[in-house]
Amino acid sequence: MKKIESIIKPFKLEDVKDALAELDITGMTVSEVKGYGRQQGHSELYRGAEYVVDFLPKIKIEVVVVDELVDKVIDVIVKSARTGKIGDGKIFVSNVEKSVRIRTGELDNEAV
Amino acid sequence: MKKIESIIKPFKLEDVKDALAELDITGMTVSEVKGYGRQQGHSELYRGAEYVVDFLPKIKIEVVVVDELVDKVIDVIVKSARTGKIGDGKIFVSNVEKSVRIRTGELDNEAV
Amino acid sequence: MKKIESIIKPFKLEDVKDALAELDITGMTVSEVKGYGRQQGHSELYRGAEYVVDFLPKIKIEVVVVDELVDKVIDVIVKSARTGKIGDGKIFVSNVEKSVRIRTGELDNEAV
Amino acid sequence: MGNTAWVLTATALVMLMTPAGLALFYGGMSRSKNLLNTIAMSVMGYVVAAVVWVVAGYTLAFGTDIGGIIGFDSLFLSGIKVTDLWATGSIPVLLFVAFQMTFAGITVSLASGAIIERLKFSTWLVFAAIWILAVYAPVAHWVWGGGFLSKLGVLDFAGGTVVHINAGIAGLVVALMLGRRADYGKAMFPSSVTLTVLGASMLWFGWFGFNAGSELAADGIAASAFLVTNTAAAIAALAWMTIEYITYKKFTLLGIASGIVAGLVAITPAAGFVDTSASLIIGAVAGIVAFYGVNGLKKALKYDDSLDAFGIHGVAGIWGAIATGIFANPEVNELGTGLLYGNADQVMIQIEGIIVTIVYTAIATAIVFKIASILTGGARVSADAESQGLDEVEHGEKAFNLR
Amino acid sequence: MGNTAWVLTATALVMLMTPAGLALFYGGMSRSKNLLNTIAMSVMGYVVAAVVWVVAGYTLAFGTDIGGIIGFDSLFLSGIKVTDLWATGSIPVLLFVAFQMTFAGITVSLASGAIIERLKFSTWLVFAAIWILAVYAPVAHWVWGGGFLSKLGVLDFAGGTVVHINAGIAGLVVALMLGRRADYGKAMFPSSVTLTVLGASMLWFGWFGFNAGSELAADGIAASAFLVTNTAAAIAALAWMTIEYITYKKFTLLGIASGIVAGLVAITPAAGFVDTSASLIIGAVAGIVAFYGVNGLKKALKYDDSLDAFGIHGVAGIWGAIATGIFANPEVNELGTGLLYGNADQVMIQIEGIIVTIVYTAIATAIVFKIASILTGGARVSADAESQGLDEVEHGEKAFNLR
Amino acid sequence: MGNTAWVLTATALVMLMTPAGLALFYGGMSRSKNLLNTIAMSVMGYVVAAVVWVVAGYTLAFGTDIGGIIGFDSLFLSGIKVTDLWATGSIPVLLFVAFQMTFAGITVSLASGAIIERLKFSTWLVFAAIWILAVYAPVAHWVWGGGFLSKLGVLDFAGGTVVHINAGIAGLVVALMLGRRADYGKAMFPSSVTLTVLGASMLWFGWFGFNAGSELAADGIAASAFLVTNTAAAIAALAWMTIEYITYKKFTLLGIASGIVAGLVAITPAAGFVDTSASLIIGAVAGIVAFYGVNGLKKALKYDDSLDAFGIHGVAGIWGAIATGIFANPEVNELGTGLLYGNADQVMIQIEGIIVTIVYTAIATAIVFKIASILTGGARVSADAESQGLDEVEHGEKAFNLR
Ligand SMILES: Nc1ncnc2c1ncn2[C@@H]1O[C@H](COP(=O)(O)OP(=O)(O)O)[C@@H](O)[C@H]1O
Ligand SMILES: Nc1ncnc2c1ncn2[C@@H]1O[C@H](COP(=O)(O)OP(=O)(O)O)[C@@H](O)[C@H]1O
Ligand SMILES: Nc1ncnc2c1ncn2[C@@H]1O[C@H](COP(=O)(O)OP(=O)(O)O)[C@@H](O)[C@H]1O
Repeated sequence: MKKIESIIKPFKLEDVKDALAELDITGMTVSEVKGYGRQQGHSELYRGAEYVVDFLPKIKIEVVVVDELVDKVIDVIVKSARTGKIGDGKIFVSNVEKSVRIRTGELDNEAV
Repeated sequence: MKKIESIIKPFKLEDVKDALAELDITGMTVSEVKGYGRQQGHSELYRGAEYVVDFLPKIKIEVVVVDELVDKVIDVIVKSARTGKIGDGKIFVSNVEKSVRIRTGELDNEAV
Repeated sequence: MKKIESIIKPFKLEDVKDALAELDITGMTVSEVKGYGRQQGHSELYRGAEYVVDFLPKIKIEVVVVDELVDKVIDVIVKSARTGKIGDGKIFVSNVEKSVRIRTGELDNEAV
Repeated sequence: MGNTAWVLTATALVMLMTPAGLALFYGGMSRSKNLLNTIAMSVMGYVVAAVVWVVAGYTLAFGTDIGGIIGFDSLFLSGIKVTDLWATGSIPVLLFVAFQMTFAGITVSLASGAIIERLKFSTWLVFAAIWILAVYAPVAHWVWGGGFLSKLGVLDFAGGTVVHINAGIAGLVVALMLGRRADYGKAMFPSSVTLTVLGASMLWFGWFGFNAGSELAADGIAASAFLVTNTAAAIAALAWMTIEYITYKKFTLLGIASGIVAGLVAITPAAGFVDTSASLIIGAVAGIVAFYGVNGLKKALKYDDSLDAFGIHGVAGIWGAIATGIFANPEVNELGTGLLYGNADQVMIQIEGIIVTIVYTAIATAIVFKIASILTGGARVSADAESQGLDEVEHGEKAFNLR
Repeated sequence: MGNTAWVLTATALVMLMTPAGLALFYGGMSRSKNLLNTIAMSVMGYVVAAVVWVVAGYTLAFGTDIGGIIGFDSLFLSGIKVTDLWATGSIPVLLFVAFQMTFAGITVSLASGAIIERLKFSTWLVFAAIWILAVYAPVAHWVWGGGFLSKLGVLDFAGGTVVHINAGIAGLVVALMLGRRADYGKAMFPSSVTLTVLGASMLWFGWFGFNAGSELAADGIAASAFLVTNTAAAIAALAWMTIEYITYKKFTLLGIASGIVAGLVAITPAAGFVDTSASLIIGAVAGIVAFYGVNGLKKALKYDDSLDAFGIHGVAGIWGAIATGIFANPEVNELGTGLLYGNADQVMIQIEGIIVTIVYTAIATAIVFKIASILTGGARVSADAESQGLDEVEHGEKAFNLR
Repeated sequence: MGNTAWVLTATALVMLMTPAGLALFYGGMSRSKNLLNTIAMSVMGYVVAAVVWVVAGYTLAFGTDIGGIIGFDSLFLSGIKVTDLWATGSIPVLLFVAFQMTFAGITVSLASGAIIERLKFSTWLVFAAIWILAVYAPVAHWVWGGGFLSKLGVLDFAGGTVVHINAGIAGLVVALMLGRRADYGKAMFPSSVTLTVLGASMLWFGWFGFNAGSELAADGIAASAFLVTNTAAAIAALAWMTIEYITYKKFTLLGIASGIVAGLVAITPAAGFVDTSASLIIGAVAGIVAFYGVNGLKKALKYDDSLDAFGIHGVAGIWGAIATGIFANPEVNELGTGLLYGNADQVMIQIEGIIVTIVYTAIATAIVFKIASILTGGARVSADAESQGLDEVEHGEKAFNLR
């Protein structure tokens, strides 16, 4: 199994989720993160001083899938998350050695 | 070393933490995430429209342990996090190649 | 490519970010987490009861880099995040098999 | 002196309604990325009105009548002495100026609810200034300043027509001109129902100044207006909550808060004219019609009256104006006799007042908005700004930075 | 007219206490998943009371006395004219109706603090309506409406017995009947101490209307009641803070806010009867006894009076009622003479008043709650709902949606 | 009675300013880890003042004059009867005591804005108590209690000198003695601009009590003071917003809120003396000078007046005191004639008053702070505590626990 971790723009979450759901991906885990990258942060004002906020709000989606699905999933995420503007984000894939479904104790491919 | 990543129901955090502490696990990192899975989201009302909120609040626990402990830790998490109802969550195990304790510079097994 | 995941004290974030930027690391992803470790939590009062809060606020920095940079990055993070007091945090390194830049579709080393 | 004491208090209460009550009521309903912008529209609506009012607004509304259409004495309140008294209530004229200012302030701010999350802030500032002079002041003159609607016999104790219908229509017109938000129809969760409820409670509190203060005296009519205000708000909250519970099986706080406001709106024109029993009916109906204003009308017609300025203020305001014509009880106040007490004409007069206001406000608001839009180089923010949120783009700030 | 001006204001101030002050004070102490539900109990407590009061509550409490037990004239306030004056203060009777309504509203809402995070909302609505009629109205009648306790000579200037002991006991009884929360004893952190402190400040503000307004006149006694209210609140905050600091080495804001409220509660029955020096003692003792009410009594007896409705309002209310019997100074107000000024009996009379209220309220509340529970198919939410939080389950909303 | 009604109300309004208005205004500007601590300074500033005032503060400020320097009659208000009347306005003396108490409370709390996020809470409590007696009471005596500045003819209608210059200077002195925060110069984002704006709106609301209440009567001058207060606040907000927009291209809410407060500060000494046109000028200039007080002066001199107690209250307070000398219009109030109406001396008298206050306050505050610091074993928290945040370290609490 592989874990596909994507950092995307927050307002793209719904689109990506819908696209994944169409692939019959039934599970994913999402968190709010802050990203630092080529996309420049905005500046905030505070009592006459201007501070650049380097970190931009992003969403991280983690989805663990069986090996065969990896390329399809990446493809779908790239398509649904792309705006073509800087800051669209990245996808990182890593290996997962074991999965367990807590409720049933099912293992590995049964559990993703 | 392995990283054991568990997605659990929020109100189970204390139980899981206590159970891990009994195993002499002295470190873990926890974050608030949102989960999409078989468990159905609830709906929220807003000015006469009903919106299904697909994502449910979950807690992610990350704990890095030496290889020998992996099975024990999984076992303990499954036991302490299970309610038997849908949405109990998952555990994913992956490999960690290197660990460093920032304070001392200790490495690997010394550092988890 | 490797993913370097560091758990650090929140007020060290700026220092670490600046140190990484000097290495020409142009991307990282940051999240707010809670850490449980040797560093003891504080206690909060509520209506005449004192509760120990085991979890302390920490920051997790994730940065994916090409293999050659790993040691340098670890070194820089350790230096910039260290206070010498308990609770400074940990660094975990794991393997990343694939990277994609969503905007351009660039892959792997091009994409980190 | 007792009257002055009460109207001083009432003025402070009404003032609180806009930059605190309404700002939170509306702000809490906006998305968190637009929370400050929404608050800023209420706050600056009041601020702009406060300045414009003493410069010219007051004299247009309450200066010497010119042909029933408009008033005028002089700019900058010049000529009003500290010792001058207003005939009703014998309160200082300067106090009357201040009291009426707070009404102008809330009216323009109410309209902002229809158009949040997409309007340029500079456009708002310019719009507010012109609208007070070109729309609010004339309508106030017609109804309260000795203009033709008051001569016609329109009853509007504390502003059903002048304030709520006026604001509701203005909001609707601008919402139509501005178009819908890009995310219209998607789930857009309110940043904080907590703040909305707090805002509604502060509005309720201030509304005692609004309605009971409009008597300009500390007397039995003020007391009666106070009591019916309270009763109508309460029963409207119950009505909205109940009908929503029947529909959706939830007791939403947003519904409760909206019901409170709908009840307050509907009782406003009637406050000094009706008795407690009438207030129970007026309030209950207000909760129901506004519920359908928000849940039915808006959905059917698909305009984006974002926070229901029209759905609540317009709809409940129209109901309240008509209800005043039905329930005005001469035993409460000899100045008003409604249908139930033998004066069938009053309902028609009320409807005339409503129609005149709707027509004039709709046309004049459209013109004013067009002008404001031209003066500020277009009224709508860019699509990017809308997606990022106006707090960042227009104000460079965040509503909350909590660890 | 000056009296009417002041009581109009005072009524508005007391109104603000419930849907804003108390709602935030209590809401901030609940867990974030129950924040809206806790606010809703205060808001709807007031709303239900507002309707029930004009329908029947007022006449039961202040209508023509029937055997010292209850009052009655007519339903729906019919028969009260706009020009009718209430003897004390010569304010309009309708204003007296409104002023007293706000007291009924806060009393029932205060009780909700004992039972948050586990009660069905429908049960709350039904309970509130019946309780106003069956418990609040009679007790108010006995003490203020010419009933047997007033004939006995019980002193209760602004509601120590009628409001605070009454609410505290009612809360305790329902808390016992409802049982503890599932998480009782675990760490349950308040959603927002910030909101709690804001709520306490608004309560303090409104309490000036409560205590100084109860004089029904703008005179020296009102001024004195105002000043001692302020002083007692302040010193009680200092007392609670100090004793808590000694115990836990922290200056908690929750303690400061609780101390303020405890001081306000204790001075309530005494406000128009005692001088400044007495208020310093009454307030300081209130801070200390309420601290132990919350930190000692509750822990010892292990009931789940969640937000300390009894621990603060019950305990400080009893102390205040007794203190009134001790410190009432005839130089302040000839209507009250306490132990220190030679009238030893007054303390006993006060204790009688306390006991009567406790006994009646306890029994009657239990019956009312049982009825409400039956009418709504059980009073307690399911274990699942309790764990999910009532905001989602009962209201379908979230308190805050911040990015 | 009408006067008493109004001053009762005004006192309640001013009270709300400190533990609610100022607490939120300041609290929202602090970082979230210090939000509760910042609120606590305002709340406890008021609490400490409330106690100290009735014990000794009032008599020092308003007791029988001793050589123009200080007053004294007796401690604990003993000797003041419920029926005693204050000459101005014939309101009960006890009401005057309460009204003046609220001024003492806000003054010391205002100073806290300069020194947040690093002061030990115990030091604050001790400082506040001594400062009221040693700094506030004498200055109040000089200007309002028959002391030498009033004999000199200094005009200060509602507290430009006594409250705002006094607080601004005290804050600045303590900020200098305490040193800068460790993070000085770094980005320190406000926890909640939302709360700050709400606080500013509540301050504005309360300020009507402050300024129009200071007339101690419900008359034309009170009405005029009310209106100019409103106008000055509004135009100052516009002025600050505009100049900030020109500089940074953003309409910050923090700027709008700060402008409101600057306008209110500047109009305070002038409120009962000037006409509406003058208020437009006073307010507009206040917005501009305070903008530079905050954006220029502080940056140039590099002191850490954290929330601009001096930058806003000191700077706008000085401008307001001078402006009173320029614009005081005898047609508004015969007690004040300024430069524009032929009395050139008044400006010099005003400046004398300013200088005396600055010098005395600076020296006396330094001594008081040194004493408070010694009594509490050092005034500054440890570096660790500063980095963790004072909410946790001093209060053991968190401002918000939202899911
Ligand atoms: N090397 C990296 N490691 C971890 N996260 C990264 C890395 N590079 C980019 N990111 C994440 O991806 C987001 C988008 O990257 P950015 O460089 O702004 O735009 P783009 O991917 O379009 O070039 C960043 O905000 C950050 O969260
Ligand atoms: N393939 C997956 N990848 C990542 N997270 C997952 C995956 N499947 C499930 N999860 C997480 O586990 C949670 C529980 O899963 P769910 O399907 O609701 O219940 P159950 O595990 O009991 O069948 C989800 O809310 C989600 O956070
Ligand atoms: N085995 C582990 N797995 C995951 N996170 C860990 C582990 N050990 C420590 N951490 C994280 O590192 C933080 C610091 O660890 P701690 O033991 O407190 O101090 P130190 O690293 O200085 O000994 C913890 O709060 C936790 O977030």
